[in-house]
Amino acid sequence: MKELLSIRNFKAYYQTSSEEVRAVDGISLDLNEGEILGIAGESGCGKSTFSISLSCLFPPPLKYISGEIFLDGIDITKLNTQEIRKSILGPKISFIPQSSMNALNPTIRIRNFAIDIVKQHEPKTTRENIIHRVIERFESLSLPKDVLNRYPFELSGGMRQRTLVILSTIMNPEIVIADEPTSALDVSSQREVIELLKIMVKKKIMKSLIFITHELPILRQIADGIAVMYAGQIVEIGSVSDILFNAHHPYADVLMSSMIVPEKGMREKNLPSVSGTPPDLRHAIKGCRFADRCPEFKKDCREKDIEMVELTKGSFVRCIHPLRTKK
Amino acid sequence: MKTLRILFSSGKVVFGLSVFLFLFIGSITFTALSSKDPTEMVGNLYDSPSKEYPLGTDNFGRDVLVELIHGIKTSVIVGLSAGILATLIGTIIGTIAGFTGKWVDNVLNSLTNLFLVIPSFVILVLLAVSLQKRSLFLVTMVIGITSWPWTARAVRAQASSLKTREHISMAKLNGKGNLNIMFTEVLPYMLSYIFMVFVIQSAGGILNEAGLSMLGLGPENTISLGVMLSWALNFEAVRTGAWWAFFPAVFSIAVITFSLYLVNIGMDEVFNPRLRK
Amino acid sequence: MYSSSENKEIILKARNLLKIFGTGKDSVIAVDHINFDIHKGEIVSLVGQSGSGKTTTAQMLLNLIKPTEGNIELNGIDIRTFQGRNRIKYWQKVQGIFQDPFSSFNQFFSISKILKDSLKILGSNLKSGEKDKLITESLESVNINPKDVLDKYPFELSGGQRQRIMIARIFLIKPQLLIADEPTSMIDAVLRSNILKLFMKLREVYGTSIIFVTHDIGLAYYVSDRVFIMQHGKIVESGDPEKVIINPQHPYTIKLINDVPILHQQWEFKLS
Amino acid sequence: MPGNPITGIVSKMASGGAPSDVLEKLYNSYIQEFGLDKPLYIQFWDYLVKVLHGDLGVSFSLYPIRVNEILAKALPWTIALQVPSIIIGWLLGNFLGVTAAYKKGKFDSVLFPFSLFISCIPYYCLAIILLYFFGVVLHILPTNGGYSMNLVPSFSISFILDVLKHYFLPFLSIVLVTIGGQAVGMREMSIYELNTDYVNYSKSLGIKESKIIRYVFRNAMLPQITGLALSLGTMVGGALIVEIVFSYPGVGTWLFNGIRQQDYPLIQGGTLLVTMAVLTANFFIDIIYSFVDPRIKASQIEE
Amino acid sequence: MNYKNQIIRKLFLLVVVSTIIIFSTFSSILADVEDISRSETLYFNGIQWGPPTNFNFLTGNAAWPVPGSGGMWNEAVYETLFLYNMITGELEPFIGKGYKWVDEYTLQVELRDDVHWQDGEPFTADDVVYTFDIAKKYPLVNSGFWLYVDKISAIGKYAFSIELKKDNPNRLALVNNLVDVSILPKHIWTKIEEQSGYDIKKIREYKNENPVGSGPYKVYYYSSEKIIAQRYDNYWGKNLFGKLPTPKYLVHPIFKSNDAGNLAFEKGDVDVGQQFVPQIWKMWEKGLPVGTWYKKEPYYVPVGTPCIWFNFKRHPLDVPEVRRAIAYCIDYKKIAELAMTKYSPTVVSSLILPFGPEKKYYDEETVKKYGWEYNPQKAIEILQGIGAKKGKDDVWVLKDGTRLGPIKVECPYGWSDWQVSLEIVSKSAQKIGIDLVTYFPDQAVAADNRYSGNFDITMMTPAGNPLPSQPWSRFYEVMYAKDIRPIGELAFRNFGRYSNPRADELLDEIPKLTDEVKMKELYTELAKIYLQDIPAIPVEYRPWMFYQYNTTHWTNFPSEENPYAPPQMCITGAGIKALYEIKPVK
Repeated sequence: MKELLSIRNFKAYYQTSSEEVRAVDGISLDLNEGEILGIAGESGCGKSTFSISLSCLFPPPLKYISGEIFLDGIDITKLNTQEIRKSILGPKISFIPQSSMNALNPTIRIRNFAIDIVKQHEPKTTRENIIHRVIERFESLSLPKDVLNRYPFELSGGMRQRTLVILSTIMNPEIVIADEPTSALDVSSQREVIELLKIMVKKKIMKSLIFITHELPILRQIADGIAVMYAGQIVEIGSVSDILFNAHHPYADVLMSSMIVPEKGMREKNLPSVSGTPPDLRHAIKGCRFADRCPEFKKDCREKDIEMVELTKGSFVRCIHPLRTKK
Repeated sequence: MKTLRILFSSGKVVFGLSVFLFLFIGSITFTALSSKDPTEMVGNLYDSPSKEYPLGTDNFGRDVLVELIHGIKTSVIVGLSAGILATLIGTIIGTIAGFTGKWVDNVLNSLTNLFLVIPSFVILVLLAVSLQKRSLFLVTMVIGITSWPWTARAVRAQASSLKTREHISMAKLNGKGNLNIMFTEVLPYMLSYIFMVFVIQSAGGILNEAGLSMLGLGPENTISLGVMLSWALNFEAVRTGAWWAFFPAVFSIAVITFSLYLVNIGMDEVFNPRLRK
Repeated sequence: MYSSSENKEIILKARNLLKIFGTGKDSVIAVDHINFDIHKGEIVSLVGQSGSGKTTTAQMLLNLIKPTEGNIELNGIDIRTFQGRNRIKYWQKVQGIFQDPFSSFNQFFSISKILKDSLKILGSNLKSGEKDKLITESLESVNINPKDVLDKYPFELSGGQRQRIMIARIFLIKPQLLIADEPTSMIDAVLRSNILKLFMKLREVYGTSIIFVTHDIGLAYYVSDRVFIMQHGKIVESGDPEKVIINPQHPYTIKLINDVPILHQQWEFKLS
Repeated sequence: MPGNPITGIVSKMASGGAPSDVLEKLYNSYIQEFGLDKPLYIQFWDYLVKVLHGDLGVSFSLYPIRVNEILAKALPWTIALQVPSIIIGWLLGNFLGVTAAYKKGKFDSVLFPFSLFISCIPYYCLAIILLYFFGVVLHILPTNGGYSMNLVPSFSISFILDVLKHYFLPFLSIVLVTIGGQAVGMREMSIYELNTDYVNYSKSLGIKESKIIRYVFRNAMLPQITGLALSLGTMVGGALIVEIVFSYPGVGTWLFNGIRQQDYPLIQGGTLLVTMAVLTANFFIDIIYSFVDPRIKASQIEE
Repeated sequence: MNYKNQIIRKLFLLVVVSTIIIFSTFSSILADVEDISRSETLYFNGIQWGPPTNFNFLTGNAAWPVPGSGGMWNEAVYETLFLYNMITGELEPFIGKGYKWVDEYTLQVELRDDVHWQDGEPFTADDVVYTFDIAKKYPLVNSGFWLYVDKISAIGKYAFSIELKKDNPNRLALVNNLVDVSILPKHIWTKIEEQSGYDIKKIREYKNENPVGSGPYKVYYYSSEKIIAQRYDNYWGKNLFGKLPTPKYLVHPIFKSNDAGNLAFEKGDVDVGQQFVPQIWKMWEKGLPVGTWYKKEPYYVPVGTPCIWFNFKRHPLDVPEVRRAIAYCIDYKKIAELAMTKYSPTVVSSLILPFGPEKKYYDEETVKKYGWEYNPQKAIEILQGIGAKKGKDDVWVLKDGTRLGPIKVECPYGWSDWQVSLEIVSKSAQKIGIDLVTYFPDQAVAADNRYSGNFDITMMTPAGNPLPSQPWSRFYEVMYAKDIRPIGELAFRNFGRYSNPRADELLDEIPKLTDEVKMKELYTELAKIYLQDIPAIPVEYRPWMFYQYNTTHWTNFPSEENPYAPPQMCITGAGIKALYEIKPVK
């Protein structure tokens, strides 16, 4: 498998004149062609900031601090805005935002927006060609092509979100980053979007997908691997089954066990209880960021910063007392 | 306290407020302490600025500088009072309309829109024309009464969005009455907003007073910036090149309203983070 | 651990509830002739996707909006008698908790003021000392140290704390029926169990009946004695969660359950 | 209404030295003629009936000219002055506003306070200053009237050029203030729009800035159109006073004359006309809006 | 199609449609007369304010150049019988060749026989008789004629006689009619009367857009921006003056404000004007070719004297000493300098002007003995003299406890020079402890207050026109009390409801006199009563017209140094002679 994306110790902070929030604080991960990586985490863990950072545009007050993002071997953090817009965003990296209602310009027809996107990267292509291409894309994914003639507000929530998926991938990007693309949808639409994404990866319309959500059951359905984020850092990366049923990091474990799904046996399950809140990212934290709340807390957890450790191949954890390792 | 601190973190607010307060308090202090009578005719028609009269004299041979200071005071007081009145009426109507909803809202909202669309200038003129006597108080009232629709509209939007907030339901579940809810659950949330509206309304009041006075419908026997302008026009200051008779008043009007707008915009940036840079 | 509710007394009856918003062409039927009973001490979930009418139902049950048609009876008394001044009497018995633990608070009031305001619903006979005692007790019931929060303002607390204080408010009022509209949907998953446990405690200690209004089928399954599945303003299926959620009968419910992502089974996709 | 308009008319004649006894006779005959001897409610009813028939009555100060006639002559000047200047000022202001919001930096930090300051100067004040500089100090532009007094209106080049020369200053005053006010509002709207999801999404698809500005411009423009409809009354009011400063032969100047001479039919007629004009303009703006905003258009088609 | 193009297309459409609307509305105001040449045209300002409403002399507010606007008669279209010269006070022959008193009650006027109307019809005594007769039939501005006239009758074609009423033979007022009544063509107006059904209301509605008079000009074009009169080249006056007036056109642009008119005058766009120009000397100091009658102060010829009038029905203004104290405390010099920008000599306490034609009736002794001047100390003494004391707030309180103030001094808002005058009056009085406060209501309110007696002190010019009947008219307006309506009802003179039987007698007697010596005697007695009773105080002098000229395009305007015609705006009374003597610059 070819490695598409490689992120090394990436940091991006929110900086205002009065304070600094370490929203993304040293993230490293790799993504291979054909892989769907899920990023799980709860509110405030930095997962959305991370996804925004991947565009390398850093809208203020977000600011790039350090680290590298290698895309096809090129460190895109070193490129300037023009280059990123011209050659990276769209054809290489593309985004699917959460709220489809607001993500589309309300006063422009889907067709025209699609044309604007393609024209941006292929100025010479004629409108007819672009429309033709987009129609083909819709048909190949069994979606109604008359969507093209509509305004965003004329579409249902589910259809709009699927349209967004298509628009984001018109340029056949290498990596698609989807930030909570389904959380505003009802379960049936959610399933349709996930199905669509899965098909598109399979059809190689996009080479790989990063799917960000706070709901692990969804990642179960779509992802190959999962990275769990907590307080601006990834605390564990592993395969879906590892993370879900065999997590090593106590937070990943608690998060997994807190999931409530309508499954037989669920009613008998005892939910773990964790108190407290994630640390304030405005201040420097020494040692493990979950230490305060960790049921497995040991004294040395707070002594020094914890690094990611590779437990087995492809399985990393940021914990010095990982669970389920000795047995 | 905390809000105030945040407020003063905005350069616009601090600057605008300082300029405004400097002019307002300055003019009040001066008029209170100085025995200089602004209506005293110290010179002749349009004497040019001199050492003694830095802004020359006006058509009555009065010291323009002294008049200007009195004019600023009057105009600001008219503006603030009209602003308070307009804000009060608008807030009451807007809150009731927005919070109550249903037919009350329909009625009040159509009323507001009607008043908005009919040029308030027209109502202002008609009201001012039909007054037997135009005291400062009455003119202020008229200005206040004609400028509430903007407030009502703005407040209504706020109130009706607040209406669906859960703490309102919570307050109901606590057995609070509607009036109580309006005062304790709705109004406090709009205070900063209402204050901003008030600032704008005050600026509008100053402009309206000037406009009315220009038409000769301003307060009688009073010196305000608008009245000074009106005199300057009446007595051909523009033609005769007596710039000191109109420019200081024009400039003061602009500076006062500018400072108020700055405060408003600064507050907006503070309270609406999307505008923050 | 869940007691059967079949033979317990009925505290709330909803009959033929209909709610239409708007008039004429623009009118929308939000709740379409629904019927149900709530028994003492039971936990019921009202499950539906957005627009199913579940929140409107909750609002009617809370006596915050009036049904267009139909009737609600609390302990056999028509809800229409609880109007005007008598509304308080209804709210002594039926209380609510909402989704957003931040906007449920008046941010200009301190926690102690908020809780004291809530006490007013019980009548004005309480002395100041009694009030403080009740408040302290209720905060302790939700595992909060009163000293930590009483003088604070809502924005100084975390989301979890805020929702607990909302529950403390219920401990204070001790209603017969609690209607909780998506009470955990804005709470982090790892904190959710704490909140849920408090609801259980409420039922155990005071016998409070609870209606969960939620779109989260997993949650409904986990906590409820009975579930009602709502679609387009109608209850399409109801009953024991094991029956309704694990073995749904109605086509809508079947599809719905089928589309919920679960952990131990992966969807099959037609990956052509 | 204070004062008795007839005393105004008669006292004007009194300054001609007519004996008082005659004035009294005149006074009585005018009172009868204007129907002022009738009870107030009958006067009002008569006025209403007349207005509904499109008759605004006879001017007091310009007796026996009908108010309709006065306003019909004034209206073209006012429309010709206000419609283009408000539209142009509005367009330019919006354009500047969106540019300032997008460019930020120096452009914004200079332009924004400047347009804010300009928008704080009431129309008529700006008019006075322009009049002073261009007309009195520099002597390069005419200072009053709609055209030179040695010309008679005709379709000649010289007349049209002359009209344009007189048109320029009042036009400029209105345009400048409108630009200022609109730029401030549009900047805020645009900043809001620039933070919306669709802008971020478009950016994340690599769409270039100029295109995004166009999206933002169009979307921020929509509330500005509604805003225009709402603030039109205020704008027109201000612009009417500009006419007075330049003695422009439009409705504002007539209204001013009416006010000065307590000419109630003229005041009522003028204000009624302005109100109707603003309402009509509002109606047109509504129609235009429904064309421009697809959301409204769609909902209309559905019905 | 791209949405951007859609917007642009729609906006373009909008602009096109509005342009069409605007231009089509404009075309309605375009006229089909030729532009006129500057060198043949004389421009006026200050007479016609507001757009022309009619050219019907009978409405009383006919537009320039028909008499009626601003209270000014003129000779451009309709003509008067004689030309009054305000400098000499003489009646110069015109249509009327001469007049003589046949007996005490009968005046005979002889007319020229070569006068014709602009439609070619001859002018006869019948026209004159007709003109006065209709003032009997209908309430017109000149209906006052019939208060003292019994009968007017033609004597042949070119003479007529007027018989005064035996009980009110007012010779002075009668002579006024010879100079300020424009004669109308009977053959035209009888038709108009007939068409209007002899209803004055209908007659007044007749606009008379093409007035036919006997004068040298005809109305050529008018709009709300200007009125143009064109010379009538077959004018009878060729015989009298030996030539036609020099300007082919007279134009009166209608300025929307004083400012605009003065600016036009300053630039030379207006040749002769009568607007109030503050500090006009600055214009020639700037090097502009501008002139007034006098080269030095007061620049203009004073004719009237604006007064402040006391309300005799209001305490404490009914106390003569209070009125006298006020009279003493006013700084008249300051008024002349500041309010009138030196266009007025410092006023003398007299209703008889100490200059001009009426100087012959002025008795300096009387004024010195009974009059007043600016002397605040004296004012204080007068108040002390009646036992008034100063209150805590430094305002006088009379013995009966009446505080001297607040007393309102009022004039209409916007009558700017008067407002300044009153500001000075009030300031002057306040300085010595009389609390006079200014009050400037709108014109209609002020007028209403004035006529109905609802004021403390009001300002008005008594009989401000130059007329043969001065100063009788001035006294009459201020002091005549017979038939004056009580407070609350309207009185168009003697606003303060002053009353003195002896004054009434004198005012009845003076106009009957033929003996100048006797007349001066009675005037002196009247002046003494006036100075003792003080019903009104003159505060300044005012010219009838602020006659000023700009010689950029025309020269040889009459002035003190070149007084071939009086400063009467080139078209009024004897002023018309200027039209024949001015010369175009090119």
